[in-house]
Amino acid sequence: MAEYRLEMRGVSKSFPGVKALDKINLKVRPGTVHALMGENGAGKSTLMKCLFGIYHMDEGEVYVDGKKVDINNPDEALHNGLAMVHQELQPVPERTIAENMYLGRFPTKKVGPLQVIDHKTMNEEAKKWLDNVKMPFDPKKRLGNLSISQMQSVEIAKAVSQEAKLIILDEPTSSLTDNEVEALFRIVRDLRDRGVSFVFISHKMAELRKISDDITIMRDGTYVGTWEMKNISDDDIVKNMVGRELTNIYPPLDNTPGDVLLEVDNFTSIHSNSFKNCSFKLRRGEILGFGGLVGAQRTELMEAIFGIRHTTSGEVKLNGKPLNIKSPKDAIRNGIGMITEDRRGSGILGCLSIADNISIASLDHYVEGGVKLNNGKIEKLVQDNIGKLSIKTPSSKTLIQSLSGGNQQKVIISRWLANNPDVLIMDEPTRGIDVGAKYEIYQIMISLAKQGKGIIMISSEMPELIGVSNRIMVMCNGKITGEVSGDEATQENIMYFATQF
Amino acid sequence: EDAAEETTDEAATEENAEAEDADAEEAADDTAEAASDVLAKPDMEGVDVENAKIGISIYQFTDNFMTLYRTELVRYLTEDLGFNPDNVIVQDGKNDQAEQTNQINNFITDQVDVMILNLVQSSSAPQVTDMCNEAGIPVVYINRQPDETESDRWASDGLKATYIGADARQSGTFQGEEILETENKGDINGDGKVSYIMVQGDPENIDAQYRTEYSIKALTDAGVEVDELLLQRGDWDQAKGQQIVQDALTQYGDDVEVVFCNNDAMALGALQAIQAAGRTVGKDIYLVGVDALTDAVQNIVDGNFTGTVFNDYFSQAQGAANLAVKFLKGEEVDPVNMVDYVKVTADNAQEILDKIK
Amino acid sequence: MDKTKKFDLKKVLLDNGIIVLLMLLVIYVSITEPNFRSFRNIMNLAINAAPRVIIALGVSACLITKGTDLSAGRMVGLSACLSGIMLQKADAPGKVWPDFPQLNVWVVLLICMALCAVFGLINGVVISYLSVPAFIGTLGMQMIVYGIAQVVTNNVPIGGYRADYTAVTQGKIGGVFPLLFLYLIIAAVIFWFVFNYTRHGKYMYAIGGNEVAAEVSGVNVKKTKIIIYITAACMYAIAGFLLGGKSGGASTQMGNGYELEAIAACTIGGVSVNGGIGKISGVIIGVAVFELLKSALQFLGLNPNLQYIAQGIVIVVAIALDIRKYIVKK
Amino acid sequence: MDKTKKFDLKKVLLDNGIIVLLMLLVIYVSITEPNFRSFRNIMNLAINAAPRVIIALGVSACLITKGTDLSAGRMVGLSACLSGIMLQKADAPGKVWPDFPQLNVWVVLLICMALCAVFGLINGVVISYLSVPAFIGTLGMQMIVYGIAQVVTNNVPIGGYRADYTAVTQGKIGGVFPLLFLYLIIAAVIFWFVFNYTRHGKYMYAIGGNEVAAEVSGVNVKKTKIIIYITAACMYAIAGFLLGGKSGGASTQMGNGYELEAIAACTIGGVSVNGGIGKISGVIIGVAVFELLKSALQFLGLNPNLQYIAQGIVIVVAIALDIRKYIVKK
Ligand SMILES: Nc1ncnc2c1ncn2[C@@H]1O[C@H](COP(=O)(O)OP(=O)(O)OP(=O)(O)O)[C@@H](O)[C@H]1O
Ligand SMILES: Nc1ncnc2c1ncn2[C@@H]1O[C@H](COP(=O)(O)OP(=O)(O)OP(=O)(O)O)[C@@H](O)[C@H]1O
Ligand SMILES: [Mg+2]
Ligand SMILES: [Mg+2]
Repeated sequence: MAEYRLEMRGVSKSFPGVKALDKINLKVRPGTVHALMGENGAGKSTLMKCLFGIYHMDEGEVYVDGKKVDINNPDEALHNGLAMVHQELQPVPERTIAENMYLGRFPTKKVGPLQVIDHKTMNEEAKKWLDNVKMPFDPKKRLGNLSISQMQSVEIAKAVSQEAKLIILDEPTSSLTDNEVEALFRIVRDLRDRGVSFVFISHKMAELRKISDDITIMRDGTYVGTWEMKNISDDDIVKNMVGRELTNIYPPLDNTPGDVLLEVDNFTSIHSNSFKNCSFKLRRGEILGFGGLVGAQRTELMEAIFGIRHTTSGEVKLNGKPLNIKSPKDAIRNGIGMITEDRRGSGILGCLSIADNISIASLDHYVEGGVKLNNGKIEKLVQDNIGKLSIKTPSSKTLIQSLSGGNQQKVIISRWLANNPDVLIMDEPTRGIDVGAKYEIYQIMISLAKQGKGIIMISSEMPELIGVSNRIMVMCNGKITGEVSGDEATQENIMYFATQF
Repeated sequence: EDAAEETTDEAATEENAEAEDADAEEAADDTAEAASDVLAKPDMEGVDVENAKIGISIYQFTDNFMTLYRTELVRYLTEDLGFNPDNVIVQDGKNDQAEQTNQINNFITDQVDVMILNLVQSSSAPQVTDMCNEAGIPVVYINRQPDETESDRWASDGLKATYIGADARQSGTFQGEEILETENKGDINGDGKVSYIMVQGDPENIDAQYRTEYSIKALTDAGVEVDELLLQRGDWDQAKGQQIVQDALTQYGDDVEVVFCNNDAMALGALQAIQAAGRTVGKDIYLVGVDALTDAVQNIVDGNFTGTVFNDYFSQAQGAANLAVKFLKGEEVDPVNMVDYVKVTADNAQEILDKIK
Repeated sequence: MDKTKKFDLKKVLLDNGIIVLLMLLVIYVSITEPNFRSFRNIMNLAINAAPRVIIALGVSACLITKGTDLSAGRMVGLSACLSGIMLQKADAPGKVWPDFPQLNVWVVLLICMALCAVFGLINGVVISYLSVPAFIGTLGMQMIVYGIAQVVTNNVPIGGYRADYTAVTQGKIGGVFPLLFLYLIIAAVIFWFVFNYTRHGKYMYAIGGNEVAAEVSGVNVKKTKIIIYITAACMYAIAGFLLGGKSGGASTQMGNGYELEAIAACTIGGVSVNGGIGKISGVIIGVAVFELLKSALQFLGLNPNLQYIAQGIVIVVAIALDIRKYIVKK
Repeated sequence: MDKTKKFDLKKVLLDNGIIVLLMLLVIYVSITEPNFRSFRNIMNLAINAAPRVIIALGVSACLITKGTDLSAGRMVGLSACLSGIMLQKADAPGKVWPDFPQLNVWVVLLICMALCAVFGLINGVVISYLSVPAFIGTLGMQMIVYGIAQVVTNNVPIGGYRADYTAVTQGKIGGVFPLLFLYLIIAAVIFWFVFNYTRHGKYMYAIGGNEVAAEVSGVNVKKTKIIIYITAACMYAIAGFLLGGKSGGASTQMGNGYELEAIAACTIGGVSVNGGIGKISGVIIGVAVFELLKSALQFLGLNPNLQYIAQGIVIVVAIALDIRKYIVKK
């Protein structure tokens, strides 16, 4: 048995204008979970995509169980015993859950001379693995009906069901809630004990502590080093990642909520299984957290307020005057902005430049003489934001789709900073964002609050919820079940309300 | 009124491309005796004009010549012969034989008493003839001619089918003769040969091929030396005609002595290009088309056009209707009936113009 | 897609709007024009639909993978001309290839299929390896194939077919059941099987649904696409062969524009031009809608100019109604 | 796209493959056929390109929003026929509307634009509000418009135009600079401004990039699309008006199939049929490629049948080369 399950030596990869990877090494021992950490844009996903044959590395060698392998496409990767959960979800919404799980390896049976798809086996197998990740869904169900987090879990089930020697998990937990994460960890441990190795990419220190044996840290596409988890402290990890000391994770929450800014009254969805009779108030200069389990319909509620979803009843008042919001345009005109949950689906304008992505929501401010846009001013705005959020990109003309996941998120945030609304709804704003950048985002939220804006933050990360909210509303299965003030908020009392079915 | 105006496009007589010239002459002979009885208005004794159903299918409605043809045909059937307009059904073959065959099937289902068919592909005639005769429905083919073996078969097997139309080769020949009739026989620059541009229609239509071939043949047969500078397909389209000739005049300049166009629409387009290039028809260039569009004939009167060829749709349409009546009356008919084209030059332009107006 | 359990007439009517609309038309015509519902006419419809369905089946696979195939019509034409040329009577007047051997009719079909398959292969390679948008790649192929058809036939219309060719294309089993309809059924069944019970079929849907997902799941996207375009081309070849025989003649213009009708028919039948969605039953319904409409309009004796307008309106209305089903109100 | 800093001849050649290819052809023809590079021929090209560019500009906007417009060609035809009918000489033999008043030529243009705008509006509404795929919606409109053109003209070709119509369409400034070319420039400049310096332009690109995201960012997607299809229709009207005058006559067949050429030209010019990408310069280059090719092939006196094949090949090759730029190297 070779010393390493996976060994990558001196891997380099550059994209037009970016050297994404520069002589990276990675050594994964058999039967271990190997954490891979680094800031947004450090090159983690790229490294894994090179390994998986999605990108071709410019230089470098890969050994699996000591044997040199040359992987040119995902198919070959799978045949070499590798499996991967991708950072960007890859669902086929129109097909069933089972078909998504067994895509590329459908079980077949012989009927006479013909190879026929064996639907029965496929569905049974799928069911088994879904139960395993605590996703008791009917595998014959259309995948598109699931929430992002549920799709995420399906992807995980798919990866582990491939009976691979090495499983790559690229930010698998980014949209999972705690109990789903627990389910995931149980499987990981269990497989690890059976000798399967994992590469685990995440920005959540606590998780990595719980699950991983070794850790490799990257910075700006370079290799920093590899440690045994038990031999390195959180501070050292962060220091090695960002290259500087980072004293604490949350900035001081020194904003002071004022009088009522936004009033949401008795919102009820047109769908019976969604949000009902939701009412709450948001104050000037307040950061209002929204907690709950996945499926709590927080997203739906907020999207309804923002004019994306339809309601049977409900009224919004801004500064006491009722608003009539039929579309996001109305909401924005009235000074409400929203960072949506699904970055790729409803966030980025893929084939457009970073500049266009940042300015799209605020072009009205840059019109001269009724028609002409002042592109100069717009470019300045863009540069400001790239600086302020330290977005890692060669230029403002770069296409957003070529940015790292985290940096894309930063661009979307810039879009709304540029639009400068009175109320900003942020649905999982720090999803897939590294510790350093998170800190910056929290700072932005707080400074916005200090300017007297109201901020609503949906988050499935308890600590974050507690760390940066002045007040927390908790939802469960469509209803607002409780309210906790920031200073007395604890995991326990939030959980209590989150489970009031 | 207006429908009776202009005509573009090919009057189509299809015969296979390797046809002998012999056919041409013989076809020309037919016309003589054809004209006599078929073109005379028959007496309608014993024809149930109230209830007789006539199924007509035109190969393509957008074909301007066939538009004039069918307008006259329907007018003559209903006004002059007194058939009930509700029983004269006209269909558009959409230039798709499969489509047209469906329509013919529907006619049979609909139990019409006689059909007047302008086939998309005359090569489908044998099948159509048999289909109709099985159903006991006689057929008058118009405009696109089934080949001899087929028409001979009608005579020999006593099938109730006939054809009336003009001979596309004649239209080509007349174009050539019109050039020969110019004082310098088309050789403007006196270099002993006629240098020309040929703007062809969609060659999928046999007329395009015949007009292209026989217009030149007329010259060579008369011992005139020719030089083809360029042959391009303008697909009967005026815009293409303009563009092709415009570019050709740029390329060959004064070398161009004659512009042959397979139809008037393209010739009218060519005229724009010729004038834009500062050339003068009749003086330093000749231009001929086919169809006798009023616009074209008007230009002949005004001296901007050397000539065109009139495809006499009046005679053809009336002849077709008369043949249909003969069938209804159970009379004998010749398998092939030919109608002559008419040359249109400065001499007779005005009189033709008055006729088609 | 979330259907309410309790029976809801209005919804049912709307969800099947096209069918309902059409049935009303059919009933109306059947009453005013008795011959319309005659057995003979129904058989006519089946015969007309056959080649259309075969073409649409080929196109549908392309649509499901977010592709399209604009070369369909011209390939039909080429195949019709070629099979015509090869199956002219020995004594056919103006035989295009006078001394071409009298091959078995099925051999001729295979030759046409093989030839078209080559063009299909080129389509597939251009689209998958050179990643040229299907729309443009196949548009180019459309021109190329048309050019070739003209060169081959020299623009002479082809006729005078051998009896065996006519027999296999116009024949009726027991004098009533058209062979063409039989071919339609066979083709449909095979496609239905491939779409639903083979890996190729599943891959096809996956590629349409999310190409990257298919790729990273180890599906050989390029290969799958190439197979799809080759199969499609073979279907066009068959359709052309049948169409030519059915019409008793062929010319380069045959099949011109059929690709658009096929795509429209597929879409009417619920095949999404955005890929990933589509059923064989839908394709057949789509074509049926078209053919019924055409024939009904003719029986009504509607002015052909107006027939274009009517058809256009029906297409739009039909799809507008159909789309409603797939839009989930948030 | 993102070019590497250091100059790399091979890359530059490949990235501009189409242009390079074409230049070679042009140079070759210019040598063998001196008149090809004559000032007059260049002006001819400009004249031929003008209506094509105007159509392509309209279509490009649709393409950029992931849409398309198959009704373009037929609208060109309708507009050509209508303006022709309204601008026939009072004494034109066989005037279609004998007692129609002699309107000012620009008024006639406006009438045609207004009419086409209505069809454009319908396209837009069908596509955005009924969410019918653009391909099908406009295909239906194609049939409808064609039918209308036939009803209006009764399939009679129109000719005998007034001098002022001929003047504004065939006239040359100072006897050398064609008015058509001037119109081309004006149209291109306006579109360039709209695409790059207006909200409408930015929104258009955003919709192409990600419709949902655009909606969520406050873009009025429906309105933007409708405006795009109306503008496009107006461009077709203008093109038809010019084309008819240029050719000195019109028939219902005029403009048939232009939409496909326009889409191909746009794609050659780098407008992505997947939306979000496209420049005015590209559109113009695309059309230029087409027109140059056609004219070059004619000058070479290539057999017309082969010209189709040649054009088809060029389209595919051109785009295959161009696409390379936009594929992110893996
Ligand atoms: N397809 C691409 N084209 C161009 N540049 C790319 C592409 N993919 C990644 N990059 C660049 O490579 C660098 C590394 O990106 P990568 O996605 O690997 O970062 P990451 O470590 O996964 O960050 P995150 O934690 O946000 O996912 C980034 O600067 C990114 O802009
Ligand atoms: N009980 C359920 N069964 C299946 N799907 C569900 C269920 N509840 C919700 N969903 C799906 O999950 C989504 C609702 O989850 P939603 O995103 O609102 O939860 P959330 O609390 O907002 O989670 P997040 O924090 O990720 O936004 C909906 O899209 C719905 O399709
Ligand atoms: Mg990543
Ligand atoms: Mg014609």
